[in-house]
Amino acid sequence: MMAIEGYVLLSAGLFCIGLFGILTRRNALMFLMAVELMVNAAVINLVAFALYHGTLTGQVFGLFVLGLAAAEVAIGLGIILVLYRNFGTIDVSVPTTMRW
Amino acid sequence: MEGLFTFAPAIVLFPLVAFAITLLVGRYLPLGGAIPGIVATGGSLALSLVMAAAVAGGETTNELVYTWFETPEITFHFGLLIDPLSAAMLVVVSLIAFLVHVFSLSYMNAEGETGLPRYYAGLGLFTFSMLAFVVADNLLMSFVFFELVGLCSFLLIGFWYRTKSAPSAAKKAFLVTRFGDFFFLIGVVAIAASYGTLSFAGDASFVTAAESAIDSETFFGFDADTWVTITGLLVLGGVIGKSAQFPLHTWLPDAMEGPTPVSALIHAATMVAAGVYLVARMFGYYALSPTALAVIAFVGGFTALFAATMGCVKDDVKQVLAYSTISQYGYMMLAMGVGGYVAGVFHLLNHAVFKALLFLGAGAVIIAMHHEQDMWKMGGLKEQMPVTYYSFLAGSLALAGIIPFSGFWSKDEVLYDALIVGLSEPLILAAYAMALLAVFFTGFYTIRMVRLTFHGEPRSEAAESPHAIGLPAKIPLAVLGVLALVGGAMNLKPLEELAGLEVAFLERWLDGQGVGSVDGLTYHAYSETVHYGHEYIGGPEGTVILSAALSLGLALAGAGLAWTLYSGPEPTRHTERLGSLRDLAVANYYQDEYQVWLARGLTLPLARASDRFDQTAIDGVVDGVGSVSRFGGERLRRLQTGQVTDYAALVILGVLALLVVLGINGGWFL
Amino acid sequence: MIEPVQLPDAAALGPALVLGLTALVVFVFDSARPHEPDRGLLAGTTAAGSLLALGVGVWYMIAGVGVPEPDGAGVISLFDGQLVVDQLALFFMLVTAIVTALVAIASYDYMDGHAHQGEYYSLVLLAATGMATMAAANSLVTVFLALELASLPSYALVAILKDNRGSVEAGLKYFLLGALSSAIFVYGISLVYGATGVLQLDLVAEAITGETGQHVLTGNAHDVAGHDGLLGVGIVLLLVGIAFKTASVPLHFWAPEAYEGAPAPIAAFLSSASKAAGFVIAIRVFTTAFPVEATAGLVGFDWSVAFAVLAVATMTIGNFAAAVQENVKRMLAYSSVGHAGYALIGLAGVGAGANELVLGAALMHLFVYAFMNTGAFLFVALAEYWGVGRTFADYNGLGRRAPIACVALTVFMFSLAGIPPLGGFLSKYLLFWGSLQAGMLFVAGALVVNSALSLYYYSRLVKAVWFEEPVTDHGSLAQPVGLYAALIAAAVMTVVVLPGFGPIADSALDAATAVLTS
Amino acid sequence: MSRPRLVSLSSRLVPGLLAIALFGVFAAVVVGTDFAGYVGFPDELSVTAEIGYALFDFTELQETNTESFLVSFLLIAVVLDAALDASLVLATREGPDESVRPSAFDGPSTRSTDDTEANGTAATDGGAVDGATKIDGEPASEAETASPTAGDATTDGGDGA
Repeated sequence: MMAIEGYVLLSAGLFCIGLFGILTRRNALMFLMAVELMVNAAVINLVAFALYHGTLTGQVFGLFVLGLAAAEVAIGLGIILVLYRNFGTIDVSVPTTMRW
Repeated sequence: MEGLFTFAPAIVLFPLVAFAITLLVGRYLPLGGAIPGIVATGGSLALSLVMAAAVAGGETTNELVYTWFETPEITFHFGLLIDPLSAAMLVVVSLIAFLVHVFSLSYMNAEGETGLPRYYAGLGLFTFSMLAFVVADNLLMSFVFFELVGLCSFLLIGFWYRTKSAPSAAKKAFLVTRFGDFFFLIGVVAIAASYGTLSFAGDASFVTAAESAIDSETFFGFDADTWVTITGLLVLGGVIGKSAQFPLHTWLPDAMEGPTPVSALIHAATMVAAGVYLVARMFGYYALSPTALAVIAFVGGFTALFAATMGCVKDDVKQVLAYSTISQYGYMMLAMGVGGYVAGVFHLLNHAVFKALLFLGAGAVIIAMHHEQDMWKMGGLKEQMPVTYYSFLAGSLALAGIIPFSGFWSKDEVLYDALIVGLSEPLILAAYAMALLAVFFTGFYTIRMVRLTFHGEPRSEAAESPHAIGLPAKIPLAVLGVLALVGGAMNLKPLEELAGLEVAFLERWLDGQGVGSVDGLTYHAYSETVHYGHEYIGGPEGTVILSAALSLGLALAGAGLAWTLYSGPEPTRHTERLGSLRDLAVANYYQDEYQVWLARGLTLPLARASDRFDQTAIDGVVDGVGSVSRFGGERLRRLQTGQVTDYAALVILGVLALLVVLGINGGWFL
Repeated sequence: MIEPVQLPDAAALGPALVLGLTALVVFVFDSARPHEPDRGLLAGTTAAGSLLALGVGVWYMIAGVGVPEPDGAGVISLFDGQLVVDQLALFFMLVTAIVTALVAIASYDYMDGHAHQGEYYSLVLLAATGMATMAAANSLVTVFLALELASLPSYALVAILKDNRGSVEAGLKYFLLGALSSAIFVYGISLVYGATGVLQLDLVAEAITGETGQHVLTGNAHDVAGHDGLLGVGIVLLLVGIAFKTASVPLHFWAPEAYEGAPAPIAAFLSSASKAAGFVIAIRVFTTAFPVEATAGLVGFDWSVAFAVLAVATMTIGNFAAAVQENVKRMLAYSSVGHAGYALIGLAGVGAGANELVLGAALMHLFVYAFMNTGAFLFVALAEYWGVGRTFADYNGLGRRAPIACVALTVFMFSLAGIPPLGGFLSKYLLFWGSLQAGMLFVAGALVVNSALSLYYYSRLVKAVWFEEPVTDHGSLAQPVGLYAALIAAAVMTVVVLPGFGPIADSALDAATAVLTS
Repeated sequence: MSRPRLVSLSSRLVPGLLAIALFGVFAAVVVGTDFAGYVGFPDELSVTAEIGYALFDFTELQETNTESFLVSFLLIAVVLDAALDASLVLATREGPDESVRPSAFDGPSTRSTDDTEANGTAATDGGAVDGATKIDGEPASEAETASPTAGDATTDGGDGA
């Protein structure tokens, strides 16, 4: 079994890969996926720490987080849909009518 | 609360009720909703007189009315403090508010103004706020109503919102006084935080707390006496804003955009008076700090001169009066600053009467002139409107400080008090000298105003056939005119000093001799706290005579100069008047030369310089503050690019910065 | 004394339960007639439900629920401590219920003609349920779930004018940043879990304070001090997640856009209730789970200092940016960022002396703010309803044609600016006084400077409606009953708060004291 | 579908450096933490059963000290309801006689994708950007969107007229 540091580093890496995606991609779907990566990084942590501490709290919470991630994606897709209907694109850098 | 004082809250509440009635159903009432206001202020006046009588009968009250909320450290409450000072002020404020309401029937109703319910509602709220401010028993309540007074003046100055200038004048008045009030607020909080109380009087007052703290405690790292000075000066910020003292006086001349009766109310009894009244109210606190007193005196003396010189070059009759207000409040501040508590309050009361008179008189002239305010377009109104003329003249002579009108007595007492202190304190002497010089200018601009307005030939069509003014305008003028003549009898201090007669009634009143008084709030108690020594030239009697002679002489000189300079049927403007003067004064050539030099060489440049300073430096600073914040805001808004990815990047940047700083601090990386 | 405690303990969640059940009722009404929604019935049910929740909350408060024994009925801990009903929880449930009621009443007119009536009201109610639950959440699990329950419907509500570009853009930005921040938040939770091994807030506190070298629940060997870095990063990430909900720097960017683009009642809802809920989480999580001194000893920094920095940054950025706006709604949005900065002072003061005073003052400010800010946004809703336009210039001269609404607006503006004697003055005054007492001179100074600046742009709007000449003549303006009722109710409350300040201050101070001493 | 853009790759990747830096911080913290070994679970433990007990607060049946999740279980049910409700509102297409524009703002709208001529301004819209240009997929040029004040002039009031 990998040492606990390994899992935490893995999840930190996953988190930052997700973040990298958010910062560099403009496609709304990619944004959504990148956020999912970040959330899943948290889940990896939770599960690993559950084993580390010998309580299942982290595991159960991880399940809840997965459920919530699904809910968030559902709404995200809805918003991206109306975005497409209005702007004809899902590039997040296009809607900038409001600023300053 | 017991006895007559049970009714005291009604003094305050009457105008509030009138405000509510006028606001809600004013449009259905006759006379544009004026009646509730007149009845309410009349009722307040009657009750104020009752209170004054009660105080004369030896009673006072200092009662808690309503507790806002309590914490273990401090209680915030509303309360009533009626002592000789607030009783006298109540009478004057309600009297003037009443007369202004009556006068408005002529000024507003008869002129067919629209929006009258809004106007009368504003007046009601204004009166309410001021009366509540007068009876406040603690500094927080004072602050709240002080602010409300400012808010009402904002609404009333901007009454004619359709014009371009009125809204901006209203906003300027509001913002400039608010600027001062921020210091006031900090002061209030600082006092609350350091003494745990905000009451003015009694054993639990912050004055008592400060007194006992001096020499024994420190607050926020300062000695107690330094702390008293700091907090006192912070509160003074509010006073300087509201009482239009240098450098926060710029709002007052602009405030002329409001209806003239409102100006009368603002200048005489409410807004501007609030500042000086606050100093008088917490005089015991200022008395503890020689530094704060010196600052008050110096600011007062300087403002008196500064504003008086500007009054000499204004053409708009209301502008002249506005600068005279600033200048007169300078005198009151000077009086307070030299420990002349009685003199300051005396001048406050007198000024309230004669300045209300002058503004209402100017209002009458403005109606007659079909809303023309330029004095150069007036002239010759003396014969056409005698009631106005004679009452206005009485007010002017009181303002100029000519014996025996009320202003002479109070101004003389201010200057006398300043002189005897100034002989040992150089800074005060400088303030005294400025105030003394201002007497000359006061005489000059006052008589110039009277001359141009009422004397000579009519210089416009409107002046030839003035509009008639109604009885509601004449009655207040007559009442106030009489008071301006006899008001000085309140405190004939020089006669007491010279002839030994017991005629300094106001001094005895404010000292609680034979009338009710609250411990620690008497002239005596204050005098014991103030650290000034007194010196005399030729003994007390000699100094009295010297001081009176100097101020009267200068006032007469200024008045005489203006009288001759602006004489004749067609007075000419300032400098190019030499020609028309010649035939009048060939024989007195040197006199002429001297007068013209005075006018051209001294008065005008000084006045112009003050004016320019006013227009550029002060307003420049005020505008500058605005542009700095706008510039900063412009910079900040550029961060908001509208790009959601940029936002994400900024978020992460923030997180990263926090993590790195805190992590290095906390040693997480090891 | 009334005895509500004979009911099952779960009834202590009354306000939240009532809100949730009302949402179900609205679902039922809507599914009965999906194509011809009865607007009045839906809005009425929503408002009635919120008012009922309000009533239940007030009743509990009077009955002493949440007041520690022996004075009151005691703090009620539910579901093994996952939820807790104390005064703080009740206080914020009241705020949520009030704002929801106002928003529901105003929406009756504002949303007239929108196809998704039933969904709209049910989403509002579900979000309100989430906010009320946030007030009671006592575990990082429930905090996170309640936060999501409040957020997810809000995203949809912002974008609910589906063919309106502004609304959709606002929804998109709000959603994307919200998703990002909740990812950060949950990652923070995972790190705190890693460091302490527990998620319930009081257990986390136990793990941090007790240096037993054992896991709090299992008793296995576990040295929290060795995990200081994880804990520190976790706390910072939690802070960031909370900053999103409260629209504080550096996560305020979404706020101007979301508030500007959202339907105005929703903007009111988000900027008042949702923000208040964010604050209750901030207060609960930080004061309960991370006791200042113990945490500082462990991770090397005092989080109250971090809040002080954020408070000053937030109020300054919010106010400066508001000063240069031309669009009224956007100005209000930035000003609401500024007010978040004022409320943050409450947490900044926790580390210092006189902390219950500062925190109590912040709670009072949030309470008063709920009225004045909701009212201000509802006026914008009214202006949008009239179709007069969105800039300051478009509001010129409205005072003459809609005087009552404009009086209400004036009350809101002056109260927001903190002018006595309105409610906003008192709460700001107490914040200022409290921060002086706590010795935070710099924060107090920033508060004064920012309030002074804020007067500039608030009075500008007042000047526009009363003193400026209208640019175009809009003819006569309608007086929609619902919007007017909500507006006037908010204005009356903003004024009435003044004499009624005693009880509010008492309960806020009690709540602050209770949460700080528990 | 991201449109191709003439933006140099390097400049688009610059913000990504932040993510890499953040990883650096995380890694430093993780390396600096003194982790112990796993506590782990008893061999005979049924994790599934244990999770079930946690979800329903059957604390007496639990073998590990897992926190209670009953209220979270209830709460997430509501959250999923809300999410379903919310995503349906967003995703459904309105029928021909339905509007998602409150009747107070009765201006033209960008009704769904087929309605490309419609003007995009509306009640709370940030600016008057020509709808047709956008839908052709042109990038938003600076000129179109740069001036929010200019956009402000076209108010909803203007639409309604």
